[in-house]
Amino acid sequence: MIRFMAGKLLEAAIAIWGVVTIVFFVSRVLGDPAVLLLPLGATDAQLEALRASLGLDQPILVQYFSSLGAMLRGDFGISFQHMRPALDVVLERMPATAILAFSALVLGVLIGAVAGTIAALNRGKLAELIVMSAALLGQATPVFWLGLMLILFFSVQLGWLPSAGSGTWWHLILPAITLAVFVSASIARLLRSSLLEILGEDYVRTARAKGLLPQTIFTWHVARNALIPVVTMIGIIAGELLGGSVVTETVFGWPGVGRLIVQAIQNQDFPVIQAGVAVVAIIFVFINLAIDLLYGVLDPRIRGER
Amino acid sequence: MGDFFASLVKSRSGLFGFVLLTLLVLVAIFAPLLGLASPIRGDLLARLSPPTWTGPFNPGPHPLGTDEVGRDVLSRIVHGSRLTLMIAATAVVLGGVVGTLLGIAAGFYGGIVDRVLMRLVDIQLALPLMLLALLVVAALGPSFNNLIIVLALTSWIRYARIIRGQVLSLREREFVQSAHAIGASTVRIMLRHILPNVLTPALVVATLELARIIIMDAALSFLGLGVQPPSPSWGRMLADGRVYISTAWWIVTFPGLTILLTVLSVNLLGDWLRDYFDPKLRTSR
Amino acid sequence: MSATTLLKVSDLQKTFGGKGGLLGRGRPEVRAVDHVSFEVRQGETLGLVGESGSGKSTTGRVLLQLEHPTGGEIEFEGNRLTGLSKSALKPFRRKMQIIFQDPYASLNPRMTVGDFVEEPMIVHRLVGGRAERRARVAELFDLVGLDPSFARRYPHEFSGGQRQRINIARALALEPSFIVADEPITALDVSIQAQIVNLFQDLQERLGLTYLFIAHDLSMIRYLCHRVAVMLRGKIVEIGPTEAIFANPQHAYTRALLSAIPVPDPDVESQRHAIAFDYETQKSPDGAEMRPVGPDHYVLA
Amino acid sequence: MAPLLQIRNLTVEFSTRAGTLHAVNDVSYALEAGETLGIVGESGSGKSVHALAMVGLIPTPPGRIVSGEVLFEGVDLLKLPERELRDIRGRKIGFVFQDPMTSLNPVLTVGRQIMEPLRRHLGLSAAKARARAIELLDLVGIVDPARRIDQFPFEFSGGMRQRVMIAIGIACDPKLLIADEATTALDVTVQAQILELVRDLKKKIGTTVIWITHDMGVVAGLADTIQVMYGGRIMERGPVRSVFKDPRSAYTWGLLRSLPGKLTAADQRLYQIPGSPPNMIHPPAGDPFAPRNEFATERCLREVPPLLQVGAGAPGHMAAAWYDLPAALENKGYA
Amino acid sequence: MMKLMKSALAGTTVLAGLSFSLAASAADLTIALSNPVNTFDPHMTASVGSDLSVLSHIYPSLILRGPDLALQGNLATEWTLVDDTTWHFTLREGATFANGEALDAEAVKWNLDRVRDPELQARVASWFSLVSEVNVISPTELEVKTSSPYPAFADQLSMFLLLPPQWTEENNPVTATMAGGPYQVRNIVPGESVILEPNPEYFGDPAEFDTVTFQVIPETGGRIAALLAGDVDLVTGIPVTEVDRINQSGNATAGAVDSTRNVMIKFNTTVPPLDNVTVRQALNYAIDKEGIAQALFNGLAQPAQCQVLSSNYFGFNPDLEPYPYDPERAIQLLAESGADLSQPIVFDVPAGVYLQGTEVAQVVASQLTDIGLNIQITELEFSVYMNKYLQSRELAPLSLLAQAWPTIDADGLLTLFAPGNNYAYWDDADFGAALDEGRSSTDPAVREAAYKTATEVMCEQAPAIFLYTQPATYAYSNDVTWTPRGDDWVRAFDMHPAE
Repeated sequence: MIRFMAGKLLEAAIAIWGVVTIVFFVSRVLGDPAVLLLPLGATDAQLEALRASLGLDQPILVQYFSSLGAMLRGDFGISFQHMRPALDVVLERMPATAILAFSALVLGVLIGAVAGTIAALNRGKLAELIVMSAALLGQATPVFWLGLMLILFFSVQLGWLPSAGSGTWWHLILPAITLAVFVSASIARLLRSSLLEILGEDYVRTARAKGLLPQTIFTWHVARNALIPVVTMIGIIAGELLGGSVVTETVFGWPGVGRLIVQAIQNQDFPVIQAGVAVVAIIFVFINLAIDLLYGVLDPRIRGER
Repeated sequence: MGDFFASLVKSRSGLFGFVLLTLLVLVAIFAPLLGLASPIRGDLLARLSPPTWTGPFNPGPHPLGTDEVGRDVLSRIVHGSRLTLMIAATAVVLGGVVGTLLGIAAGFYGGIVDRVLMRLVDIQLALPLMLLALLVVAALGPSFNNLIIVLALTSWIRYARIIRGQVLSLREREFVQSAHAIGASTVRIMLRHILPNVLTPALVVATLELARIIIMDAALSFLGLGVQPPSPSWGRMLADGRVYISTAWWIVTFPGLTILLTVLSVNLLGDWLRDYFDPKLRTSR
Repeated sequence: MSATTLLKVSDLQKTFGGKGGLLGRGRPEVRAVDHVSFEVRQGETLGLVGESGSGKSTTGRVLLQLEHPTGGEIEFEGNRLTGLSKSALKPFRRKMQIIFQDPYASLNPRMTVGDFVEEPMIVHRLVGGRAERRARVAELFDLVGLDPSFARRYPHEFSGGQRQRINIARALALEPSFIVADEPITALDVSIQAQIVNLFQDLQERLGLTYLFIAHDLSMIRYLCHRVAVMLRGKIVEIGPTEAIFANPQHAYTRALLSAIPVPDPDVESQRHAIAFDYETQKSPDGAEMRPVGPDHYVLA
Repeated sequence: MAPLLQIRNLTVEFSTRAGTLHAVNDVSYALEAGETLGIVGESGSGKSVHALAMVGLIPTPPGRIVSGEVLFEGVDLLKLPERELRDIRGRKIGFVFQDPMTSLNPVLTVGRQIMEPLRRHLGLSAAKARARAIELLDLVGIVDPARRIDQFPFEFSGGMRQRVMIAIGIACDPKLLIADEATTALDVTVQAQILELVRDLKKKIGTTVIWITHDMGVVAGLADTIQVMYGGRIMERGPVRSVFKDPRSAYTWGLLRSLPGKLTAADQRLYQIPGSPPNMIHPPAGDPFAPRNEFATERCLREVPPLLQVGAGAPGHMAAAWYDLPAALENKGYA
Repeated sequence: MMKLMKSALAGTTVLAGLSFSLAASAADLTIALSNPVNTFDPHMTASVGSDLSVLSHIYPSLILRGPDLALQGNLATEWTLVDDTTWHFTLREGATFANGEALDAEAVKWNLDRVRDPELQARVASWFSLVSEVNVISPTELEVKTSSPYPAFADQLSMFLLLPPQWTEENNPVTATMAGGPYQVRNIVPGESVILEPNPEYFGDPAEFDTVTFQVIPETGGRIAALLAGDVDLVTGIPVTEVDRINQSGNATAGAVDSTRNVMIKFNTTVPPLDNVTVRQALNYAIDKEGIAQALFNGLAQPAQCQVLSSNYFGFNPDLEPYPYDPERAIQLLAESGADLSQPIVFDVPAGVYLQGTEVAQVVASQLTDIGLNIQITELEFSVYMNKYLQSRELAPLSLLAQAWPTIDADGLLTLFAPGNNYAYWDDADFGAALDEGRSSTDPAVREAAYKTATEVMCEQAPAIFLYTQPATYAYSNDVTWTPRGDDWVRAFDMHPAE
């Protein structure tokens, strides 16, 4: 078990290092933030001075290793744009991202679980067709379009919900729904196929041969096993929601990390790009580590192998 | 092959997807022959004209209206199908080839090759796709080719993971062992015995990826990183038209519907393919 | 029967798992083949029996270098096979072939069976042109009792017995002298098993083949094999002429195995009492060696 | 006294992509209480499907029971609503399936899986069910049952798992135990132990058993009655000794003859049944075995023979054959 | 690690503050911004549209630019040009920051010194690079000397916000604030909103709103929706098509005024074929500026008069006439030019930066295609564009560019085309000479004459296609009144609650 955890942690560390390294070098290709930081009409000398003060005049490998060393100490540098530690800038946006991702995930998984179950248990019937078509629609709808439509309907037409911002719980509803649509569509489809697969397993037949009640069979023999791939999927989706809900955050003016990183990319604010991506990667990696452990709970075979 | 079509006809949703997709591909191929207005050059005076059938006010022959620079929306959707399908198909093929080959290599050789690949997959998973796409487009500069590279980059792991799993089980299959036993070269084993047997799962992934990539193109366009104007792609049309969502609904609605139908048909076809190739649903003998 | 040794195995070992690399999961070491020595003689059928996990299939695979042995040596026609490179091994591949258990998994579903049978000839550049190879494929089909016109079909169109014939045809394409048959009839319908067993015997007579016939029960072995080796947990516990083994089993495990065969005769069955074997209490002591108990008959004691 | 189980004209089909698969065709037989019936047949013979179909365990669709009656203690199971059928399954009819690896739920402890039918059908409390489960494990020969009850299936060997399956099958003292290829996946020595266990249990609890297998040898030592199935039909049926000694169906005879007996010398060839098992999507028109039967008459190819009492055989020995096997054997020169 | 925890905790407390309440009253004002406030240090940002607009509520300046774009006093009551290089300021008496710190000449000097301190690398330092000396005469009198004439100094000061010196020494102005302007910070949600409340210590007119919220809504559609839904009171930068719709809704007033931002297709005259003046002129003939202004902007954009200045700039040349739309002439000129036009001409367009920029670019490209050119549009991130422009110095032959100079003075915008300027990509000695002449004096008449010459040269030599003045579009709710303005400032103290 300790060996297993150590291996997993090492894998996690490699993943985070890889992410940080890729982002470092790709973002350095973007160019030079100095031209964006100074007002129109700045002279070359002024640009040079700024570059030097930001440490951008160093050879790229020197920059890489010094920033890698600093990152190990939790120091991602001072944001070029915000003028304060990049990590602070990222962390103060994290709660907003976390709460949106969490709500969307919970909502999406709940809806997806119900829909996927209905579809699987009604194979070949109208209910399956309806649910699966809805899931397909959910996956075929561009997020920004859905978001704008929700705003137009619920905010402008009905005036029920606020259109932008994150001030109150009301603000959470529309962006969470927008993201949940996609999440639930993925979950519903995966759960359906997973359930269908499990329904064909021999041990489900055994359970039926034991004369167990359908609800018992479903809960303990089918759902319990069908959950395992769904849990993996949730881990991946959680990662996408953490850093990838840029579009939703933009449409709803939600102050999340995704949009922060996008802005940092647009402004070439390297420290913030670096810190943002690293934080997202770390959280993702740890979520998946937790999921690996959860596997052991769900599936005793894995526990046995450790 | 006969069995394939017979089964396709029996599955109504699969047939629906197949027919629709075929139709789309045909439209894409023959787009220039359909005699539509130019998708590139607009009539500024006819800017934002509503679809012909919505009222008497529309002067021009624009069945689905015109866009923000006065171009025929129908023509743009039709011509957009070429670009959209080309981007999606190329990205799917590129991601598919890379992912499949890496998946085969990892599954076949195992050991260090496999571990390196799995770590790469970890890295890619930990890096949100949208941010990666943004970074890469921003770094490489936007162009048709770079767009495809980015989309393929976001796509390859899905193939690699599934193919790797397939190869892991194929590798132990007896016909592969038998190929080793006759002294067949590694290349031969991969090309003749492994590859043909992972094409089906790869194809199923490809259909799902095609749909995802079309949507992704829209999202990238939303962030200003899509296809270069004035070339029409559906995602780009949708993204550019979004400001007019309440004043000129047709600019977004029609490309949106087209995307929806395409994704729907590709998904239906993909689902059907998966069922068709699922050994559990197939009767043996 | 000629007594020339075709294949000689000395102190063969194969272990799985055990080493945990930097990122590898440490798994307990499994000794699939544990210091095994035996020989296969020209023209004979040597039966290798044992329960699942006894290492009998692994032994077969290691013989053909499909798995690399952890230790020990294999000599074929006086040549050492162990440690040879892939290319150095290639000439021997012609002479040694393997037939697997599962007739469904052993054919490539995406290849016509004709192509599948032809493949070894292409790999070894055996027969000149394509037409010649095709003619040879037809010959092979004939030899195993299949209609040569089936060559263009795909595996899913064939029944289990036919598939096993195709596998045999492929193995024969290289005109090998030695064939490892790894449970070749276990997965077949009962009514088909005799067909395949007969085919094995016919081919042995006509082509002078030598077989290592791997099985988990002794009923077919007795009929088919000249000599039998009994494997238990990676070790050969008894080896000897078939009749000697059946008439005079020496090892407790062999006796248990023999007593466990269900006999299709109600009178015999109703009298029968299976002999139990408990590995933990009856296993051979650590320093055990093969001891002769009769002519050509050895037991681990 | 009426038989425990009476099956009449059971016909089961499956819809497949290639067409309708005729899995079970017009099968009728009766089973007395306390009897052990061995059903022998190869894959696709309909032996497993008919057993699953009678208690509603085949997936529908694609499966479909076309016609027939299954009277169990006088009640037609096929007419019972699923709700009532559930009360019979596991309570009055127990099952043991082929592959103990896949037939046990990998994520639940074996104890829980044994306790499930006890709690469901007998309404036992958790503690009582547990105590009974330990008893059952002990009964099927698992050492240290109180500890092993909390283990998961993957912690058991194949033979031990099959013992667990049997414990589940007999948990509620069923009237009928159906074992479907229960020893096929096991090693011969383990198979022998399981067979011994079943013989033992029969003595102890006297359950009626249907033992489905493809191995003639297994049936020989276990069953009172043997029933040979082929192509979805019963080819022959009767007291074990009578059928083994005096088979009247060419298929039964062929099977027995093709096995390597003591007497078959190494230089002699085994008898081999020619051809391949029938394609049940397009089954032969007459006797399903006719195309492979060297004794088949014209009529065999055209018309399905009825299952009739064999004139000279033991009571209850029935065969479906238009030909007279002993005479045909003599004609062809088989001893 | 400790820091990490602290930041995370700070974030959670923000979340804990979430509640289900939607407060809105007449005296509450919400202004939509498209970009978040990144830093609260007014010397570390030059972004008027977001950072400086918000900060101008918190920190005072010497001089303000009113909605009419004229300068008016704030802390300074009077400012005079003593000679060409000496400015004299008179300040209000008794003004203080909220913490009681004096807002006097010392404080102003401290601020001017701070921004020019090379250690600090203040982002706006370049605005004051000509300042050579700051002398405090008395608490209310200040003298500033410049190294050369700097006629736009007063205009530049309208963007210069004043920090409390002593407080700044003790606090980090990047995150903390200490009000000296009409409002003070009540709450900040990073990346989303800044909520202000009146500063009771403000020296000027008292604030009219109980709260002022700056709400970030990046998406244009979202901003309009928020206005129509009544969630915000003022939005800017909306597409012109929305103007009528919003007016029809009855809930808000929408419109446009000329901005100070002038849209052009900038040429890279250092590469062929645009090194050829005939080609450049031909391109100017090829574009229907009037048509674009009418069709794409519903007439709300003012076609450019053959210069990069709009009429609100000092130095605007009213006598210049735009190149007429004459594709025939353009084709003819191209033929005469002798330039090799066989290669595709790359046209860079920064994505999502300019109002309807993509649309304009497509129309321009289409009209250039009409005269036989092979135009290839590349949309790129603004940052990437700027790097091409200034860092790698590989500006595309054509690029869509809109420039504004915050002091609304010809000198600034025209200097961007001056010979040797890194923004220019054009080298014309006559133009340079005219600019030098303008810069050598503070006499408006002399300067005006110089810029007249300069714009004439520029029109003739055509280093760009002069398109139009970008309209400053806006919409505000019926709950407030506001005087629309052409520059980027959005300020609550320009607004009043509606009657």
